[in-house]
Amino acid sequence: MPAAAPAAVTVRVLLFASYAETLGTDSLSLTLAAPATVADAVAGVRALPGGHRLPAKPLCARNLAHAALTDFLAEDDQLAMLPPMAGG
Amino acid sequence: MPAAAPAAVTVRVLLFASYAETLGTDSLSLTLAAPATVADAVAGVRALPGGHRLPAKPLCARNLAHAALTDFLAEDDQLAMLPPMAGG
Amino acid sequence: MPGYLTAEPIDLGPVVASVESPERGGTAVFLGQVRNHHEGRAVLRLEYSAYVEMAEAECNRIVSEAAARWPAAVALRHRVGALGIGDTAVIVAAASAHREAAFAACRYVIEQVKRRVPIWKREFYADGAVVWVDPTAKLQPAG
Amino acid sequence: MPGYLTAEPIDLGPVVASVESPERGGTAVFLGQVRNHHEGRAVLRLEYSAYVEMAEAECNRIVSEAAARWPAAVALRHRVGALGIGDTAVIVAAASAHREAAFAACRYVIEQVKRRVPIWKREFYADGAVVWVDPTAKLQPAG
Repeated sequence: MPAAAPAAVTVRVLLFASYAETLGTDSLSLTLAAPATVADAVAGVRALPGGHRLPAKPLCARNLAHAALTDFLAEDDQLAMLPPMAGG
Repeated sequence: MPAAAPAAVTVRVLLFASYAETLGTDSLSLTLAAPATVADAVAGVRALPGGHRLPAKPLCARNLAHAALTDFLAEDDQLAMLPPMAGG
Repeated sequence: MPGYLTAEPIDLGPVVASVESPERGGTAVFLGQVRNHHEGRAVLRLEYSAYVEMAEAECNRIVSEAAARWPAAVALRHRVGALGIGDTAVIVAAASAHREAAFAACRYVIEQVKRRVPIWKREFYADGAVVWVDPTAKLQPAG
Repeated sequence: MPGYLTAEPIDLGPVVASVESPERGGTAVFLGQVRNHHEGRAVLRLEYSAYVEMAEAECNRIVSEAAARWPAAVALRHRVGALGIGDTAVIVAAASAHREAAFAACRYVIEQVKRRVPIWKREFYADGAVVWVDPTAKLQPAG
């Protein structure tokens, strides 16, 4: 009998710079129905109090690399929402 | 009565690097029939002992600026024959 | 992993020296410094913050890409924290036997750093405003 | 007229500092160093000689052209005399509010220096040969 696919996935969400100011935190845990994409996590964050002030399609990184909104998330992934970058 | 055009023009010729080695001198005075061009001066230098080993169409400078072989020379001009440059 | 980010002032000499070698005759360098103005407003100082773990990884990817694409040795340092006008924020150095490769690698790295490395800049203006700089849009006052 | 040519070692810091200002946020630099090889032969040392008066004038023209074409401050130093492996032969620095202008001005100056400034290079090889370097042709032994 095959193992059942997990019903949920929990990821660590990191917020930076203006996004952290907007939400009043720089880190939170988010549990999503599986399978879940980066876009699903963003929607989850935007559903939090004040979250609607974040953009609907922000730049995101998954596990220290830039990610597409359509990328799937795995348990314990580190998902970062990145405001417009201004280094250099 | 208009002044007669001068019959001759005398220029100072400077030689550098391999050209100075080839001719055994780095400076000489050259008197040419007027009007004279840079090419005429080069021909004059090449007629000197050992001068035939210089190229017939070297890079030249007149009064501290790059010059064309067809440029005319004036009395007391400083004419430099420039081997291939290798600065930088 | 080398430390691409640093909270200390960046010294030009050692960064350049780190890419030089007797085989490489040309070194191209880019220095980014804090300007006293931004879109017509007088800047007093600024703060760089970073997603440090990812920024280090992304800098390492960019430097590796440049070194794979051109025959060049590449160094990169980016400062974070509080900076004053004229302070050096970033240095890229690329050395090669060929100056075309040195210029190309240097240019590539600074362009990619600006696009890809998660670093943010908060500018403090003479008029009292504090702004998160957004190179992709018009400036908007921070919350 | 500033001294573009010098018989002394060229120090990077002061050349870069000479173009920096609070309005200019980007500085592009090129350093040319003496390589230990040339067309497959081991180089021990070299000597740069120049038509000094014209070289100064030509450097001045090149720097002026760059400053007229791009909104950039430009510095140029070229060493002459005896140099060893790794010594810095030339430094170009260009600072601007825009890094594109800084890179373009820097690149322009080094390319024009190589084409137009009457400086000659005599290389001393490990095999005992001494050659006037001709970037436009195959190497030929000096007389």
